[in-house]
Amino acid sequence: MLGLNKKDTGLFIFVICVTALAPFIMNPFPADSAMAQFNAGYPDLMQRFVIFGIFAIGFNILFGLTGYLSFGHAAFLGAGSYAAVWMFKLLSYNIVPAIILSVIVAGLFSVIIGFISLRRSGIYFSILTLAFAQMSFAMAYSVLTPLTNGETGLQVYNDDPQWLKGNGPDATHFFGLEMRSTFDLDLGAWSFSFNVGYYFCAVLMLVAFYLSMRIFRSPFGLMLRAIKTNQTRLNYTGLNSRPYTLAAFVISGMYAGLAGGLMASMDPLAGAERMQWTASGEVVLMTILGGAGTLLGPLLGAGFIKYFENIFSKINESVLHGWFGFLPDGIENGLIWVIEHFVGSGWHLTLGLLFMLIVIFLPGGLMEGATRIRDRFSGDKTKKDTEGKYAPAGE
Amino acid sequence: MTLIKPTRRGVIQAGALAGAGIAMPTILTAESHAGYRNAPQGSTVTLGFNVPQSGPYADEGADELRAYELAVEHLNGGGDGGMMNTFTANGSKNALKGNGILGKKVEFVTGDTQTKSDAARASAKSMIEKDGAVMITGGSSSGVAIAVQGLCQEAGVIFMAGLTHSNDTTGKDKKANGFRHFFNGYMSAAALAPVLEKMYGKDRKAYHLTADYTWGWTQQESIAAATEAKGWETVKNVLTPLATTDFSSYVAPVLNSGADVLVLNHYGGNMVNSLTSAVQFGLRDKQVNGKNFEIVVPLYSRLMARGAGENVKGIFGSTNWHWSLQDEASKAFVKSFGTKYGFPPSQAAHTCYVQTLLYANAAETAGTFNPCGIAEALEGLQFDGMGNGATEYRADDHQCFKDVLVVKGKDNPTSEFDLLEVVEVTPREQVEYAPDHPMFAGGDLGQCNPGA
Amino acid sequence: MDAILLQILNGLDKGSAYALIALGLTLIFGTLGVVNFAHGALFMIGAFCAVTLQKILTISSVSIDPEKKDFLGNPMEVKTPYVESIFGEATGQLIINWSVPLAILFAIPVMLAVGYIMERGLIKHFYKRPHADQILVTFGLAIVIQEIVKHYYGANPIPTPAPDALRGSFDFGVLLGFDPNAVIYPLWRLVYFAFSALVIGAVFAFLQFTTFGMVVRAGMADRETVGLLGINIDRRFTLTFGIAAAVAGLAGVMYTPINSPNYHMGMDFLVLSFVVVVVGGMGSLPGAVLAGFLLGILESFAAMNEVKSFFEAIYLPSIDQIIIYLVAIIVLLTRPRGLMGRRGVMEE
Amino acid sequence: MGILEIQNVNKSFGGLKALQNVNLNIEEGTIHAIIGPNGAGKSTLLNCFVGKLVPDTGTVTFDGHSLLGKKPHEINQIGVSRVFQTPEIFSDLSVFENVMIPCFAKRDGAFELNALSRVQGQGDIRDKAEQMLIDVNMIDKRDMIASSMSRGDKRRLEMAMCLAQDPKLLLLDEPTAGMARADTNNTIERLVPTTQSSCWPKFRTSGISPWL
Repeated sequence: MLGLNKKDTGLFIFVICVTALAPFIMNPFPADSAMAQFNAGYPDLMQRFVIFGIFAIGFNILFGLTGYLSFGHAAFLGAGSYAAVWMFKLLSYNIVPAIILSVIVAGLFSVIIGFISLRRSGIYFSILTLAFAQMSFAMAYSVLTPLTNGETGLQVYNDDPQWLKGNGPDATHFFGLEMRSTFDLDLGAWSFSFNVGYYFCAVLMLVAFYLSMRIFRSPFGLMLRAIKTNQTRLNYTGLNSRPYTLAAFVISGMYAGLAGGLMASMDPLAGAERMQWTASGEVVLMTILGGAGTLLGPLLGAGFIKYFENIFSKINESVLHGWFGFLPDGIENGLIWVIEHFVGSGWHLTLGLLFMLIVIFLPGGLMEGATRIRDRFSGDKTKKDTEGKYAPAGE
Repeated sequence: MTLIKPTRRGVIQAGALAGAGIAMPTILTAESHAGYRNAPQGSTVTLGFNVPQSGPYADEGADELRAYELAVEHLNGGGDGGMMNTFTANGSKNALKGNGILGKKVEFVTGDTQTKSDAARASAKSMIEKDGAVMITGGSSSGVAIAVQGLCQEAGVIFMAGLTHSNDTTGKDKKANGFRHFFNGYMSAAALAPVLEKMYGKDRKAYHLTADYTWGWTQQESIAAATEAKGWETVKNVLTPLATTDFSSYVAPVLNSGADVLVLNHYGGNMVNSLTSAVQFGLRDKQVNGKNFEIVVPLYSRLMARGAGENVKGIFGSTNWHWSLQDEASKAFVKSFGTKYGFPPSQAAHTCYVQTLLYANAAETAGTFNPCGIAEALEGLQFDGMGNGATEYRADDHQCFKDVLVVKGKDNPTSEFDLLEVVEVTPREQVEYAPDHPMFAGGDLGQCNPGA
Repeated sequence: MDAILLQILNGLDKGSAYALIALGLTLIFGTLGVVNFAHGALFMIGAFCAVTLQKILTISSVSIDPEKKDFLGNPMEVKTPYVESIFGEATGQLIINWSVPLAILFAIPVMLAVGYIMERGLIKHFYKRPHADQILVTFGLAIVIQEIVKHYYGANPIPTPAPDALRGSFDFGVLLGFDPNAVIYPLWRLVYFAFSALVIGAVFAFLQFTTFGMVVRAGMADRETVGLLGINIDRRFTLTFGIAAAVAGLAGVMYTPINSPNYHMGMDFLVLSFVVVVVGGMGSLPGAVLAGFLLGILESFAAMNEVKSFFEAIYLPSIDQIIIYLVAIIVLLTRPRGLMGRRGVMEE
Repeated sequence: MGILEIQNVNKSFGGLKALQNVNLNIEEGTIHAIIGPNGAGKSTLLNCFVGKLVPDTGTVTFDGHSLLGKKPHEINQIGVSRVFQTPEIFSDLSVFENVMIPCFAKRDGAFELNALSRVQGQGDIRDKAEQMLIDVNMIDKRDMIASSMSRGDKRRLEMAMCLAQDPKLLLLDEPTAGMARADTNNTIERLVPTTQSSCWPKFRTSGISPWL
């Protein structure tokens, strides 16, 4: 189907189903139960899952396939966001021109940075991309304030021109369909939110995922993988690796721009921190954590990190008391004292520990974990799957 | 936020879809018809405390959180009541009853802003969308405050700003749903300038080091204008990158620039490091133009000042509130905070505590949690007994006007908390400005948004 | 002229911190082939060794002074450090006063132990793993270390002053024939520079003149061959890691009086130190030192008002914001492997 | 006029003169071997043909094109393929993919952004690669990951990759070193027919190679 082989079609249908049913899957616990804290099915976080999914899928096309580790991809995300917010300021809250422009701007930006940075490889390439991104961040935070609104972040003001707005809505919309519209469904104790913005992002994420599958299975993807394993041989085989890497860089930059544009479309504010090295580092971590070079891995990694950031950081002492209130006081306090270090303001600690545990025990990232579980259940441990899975993160 | 009201048909279809899995689901629509976003259901009301828990301001965030928990305890009738006993609104006793707000028990959710506008907005959104918070408060930087304030305006909940000092928060970025109790750059400058004139004379040449982002600029602009009005000359203003950790390169040229005062428009870690560098370079031991060289830190944070150690001794600055104030309200607050946590509260804790009580009181007087009702109750509110003397929430820009403290690093601290001494309480009239003052112009409060 | 001299001094000073961190980082790259994102955390641990020693020395006996009142009006607790009661007040205060230099003695064994545990417990298993895995695991470790420190010491900076005798500033210019007060420089910063030069010199001498150093250098050149010679390279690599950790730690200890340490200072230096290492050239020790000082000095010059206005005139405002990265880009584009890098190291 | 002409080529590394006034003229359809002891400059000479090194002076012309200053992929596209001394293959890819890549290079040139077509759908490429694997007797290994093969197999694979491009000039650097005897013979059998076109195998070590 759609030019995919049977296995990929299966995977794609699986992803479509999960994304479509996410409002149910993310909210497994009744809304009033103690476990509701772990529910992630509210619009903002679900949007973030798919948006960062797009970002990571794109990054994986560069890093997972060619092995070029960019430490500056956040710059494209930020550039995309700024472009989108400017479209809101100048034209209207319709997100279509905003998203188109954000992809174009990020694409152009990545052509320039990629063209220069790809003259070097290995860590030299990483540092070049890092340097460009950090320069963009520093300037967006200070000198470029007229363009970026600096520390505060670019946002839409009432006195902005918005030439095409007319009587259009006062919130981001897709030809009148507001991104923030949410339909809440209560089923007994359960509550599920269906948000327009989420489904809009989800559709684009599926398109992005589909394109990434096609790229993985294309001769172009084959060349990219060849670059990762032996660039010298590729050159002596008559192929010019530079345009291939540049194309991969620009494609992943455009994915980042799309993600940035969507972020602004869901929440029309673009902050400079989006370009900081920590933001670039985050997408690197997402990709490696999920499993670089795998199709599904980046999505998993993005979901994993965003889940921790948004859910674990919100568990505070009083929530813990709510959970363990039934225990005798001494045990309750002891238990809370221990757990407290890992949630709330200690959520970073949990994240750091999980990074270490995953990379120590699952060298191929979360995808390797998934494969192991599947193999355990199917009882077929010898089956080697060379079509769907490529060597994990490489140098 | 406008929600699509599910039509009858839509509900039935959705019910049929989901009903396949669950027998006889009860179908309700989440949104009550209260006419505003996140109207509290049942016997509780949820407030969202959005503070930095990681990053450089984590300690300040932790102190804010302590204050919020104390405020919630007091609102729910626990503890000794703190400033609830001294707080008077519009000349009469406050409307708080110690049974929660409007009879609903106060619950809260917390989140980590990470001092990044993106993360802060994500956290605030999850409080609004997931936890049903009807008010968001907190924060320790202006960028975050402005970002979250904008979000709350769109979402239709009230934002009670925490520590934010930029003129823009109630200037060009003011919002109808946002309220600031904390003072701002202009007020700091207006309070500080007369004291500086008195201490250091009219004929001074000032060299400014300024953090190169919005807050730094507005702070520098304010202080330069105020001191120039007193006859000072601004020799130079040098912008320092946010990421600077070692300020030696910026401090080194100061001594030979002809200036005899150094103004450090820095906050937090930047302030600690630039002040430390300035003292290391021996600036304070020197004489220029026949006068002692002086350093000024317009915005003090006691928590951060601790990081600079002995370097703060004798250095002037301003602060929103200090625990050593001897009015009844401050004493009551310090007592309940100190008894609970074992150390005195910071100015960030104070402003957050006060904001929570103000919100609760506004809800009580308005008789609703509807943001528009609350805004109406807060606008023009005259209150006292909150540690800052008689205060007004100005309707035009939602900024509190109150006395401003000028403080000095204490020469002989008696304890680790005793770092600053209040040298002057600048009366409110002196720091007041017109709503259309050029430094605050350009903004638009807009309409209050109840979100539904 | 005096302004330039001042900025050169500043540059050397910043440069020494960069160089010390980068030196260890490139040593770990070169010998072990590991990308250590936890190296900034080692620097931070070093700084907190000084903080810890200060805390240990000021562990106090508590007595109640009914005369004084604390902030709640209760009788105040008066603390007398045990050091003062044991050695007498004057000696005790002197010891506390000199806690930062004393912390060097404390930090060396601590850092060697930290390095040993890190290498044996974690890094060892990652020699053959891809760099991406190394980055992820060491980054995770850095976060964990950082959070632990934050938990015990809080997020605010903690003042750790230099000894009184070294706290003032020093009229450096007079020595060189400038007018008095023209070039005044903090004493402790001069101490920091001298100390760094000493440590850098010691590391180079160690690698140059000892058998151990020879094996390490050989290992940097060709790990497999040295392994084949039957030399127990692994044990030596463990020690190398320990040395790198100790160098970063010492840099941290001595840095505390310059800027009060906080839990995220390691992350602040991490990116910068990678830039330094790469500009110097992967796996080149002299390169790391050279690049450290070069970037330190250029950064200082970029902060000068004259330089800033010059660049503003050619439409490059706020040059000090971007100078480090701009220099990195220029160096890497003109010299493919940094200033002194070797072919083939970390190029895949 | 030969297909490959080398005139007065000099190359020195520092003080060491690796090549001194080398002149060569290779006719189409012939097989040549270069022999010499270690360090004689054989590899240096080869490197000057494929763009890895640029001679200090002299000219290298192939089929009317000067090779000086050309990038490796450009030289390959003119028709020069090289088998390396230590096998250079795409070790993370399957054997079949390894052979497909040169087929793509032959068909599509140095760069082609065929990001949305499918490898599966490239019938001509697949047929050609399959035929090549049959020719070198490796069809049974087509789905193996290249790195998991023996050294001899890797070498054969590399040769298959070069042959798949129908090069006008084939440079072989010790093509049979490390191969089992049978494999060596297979290789020779496979090579002989191709020499009808212009191939120029090169053997570095004397003695081992049965060609000398």
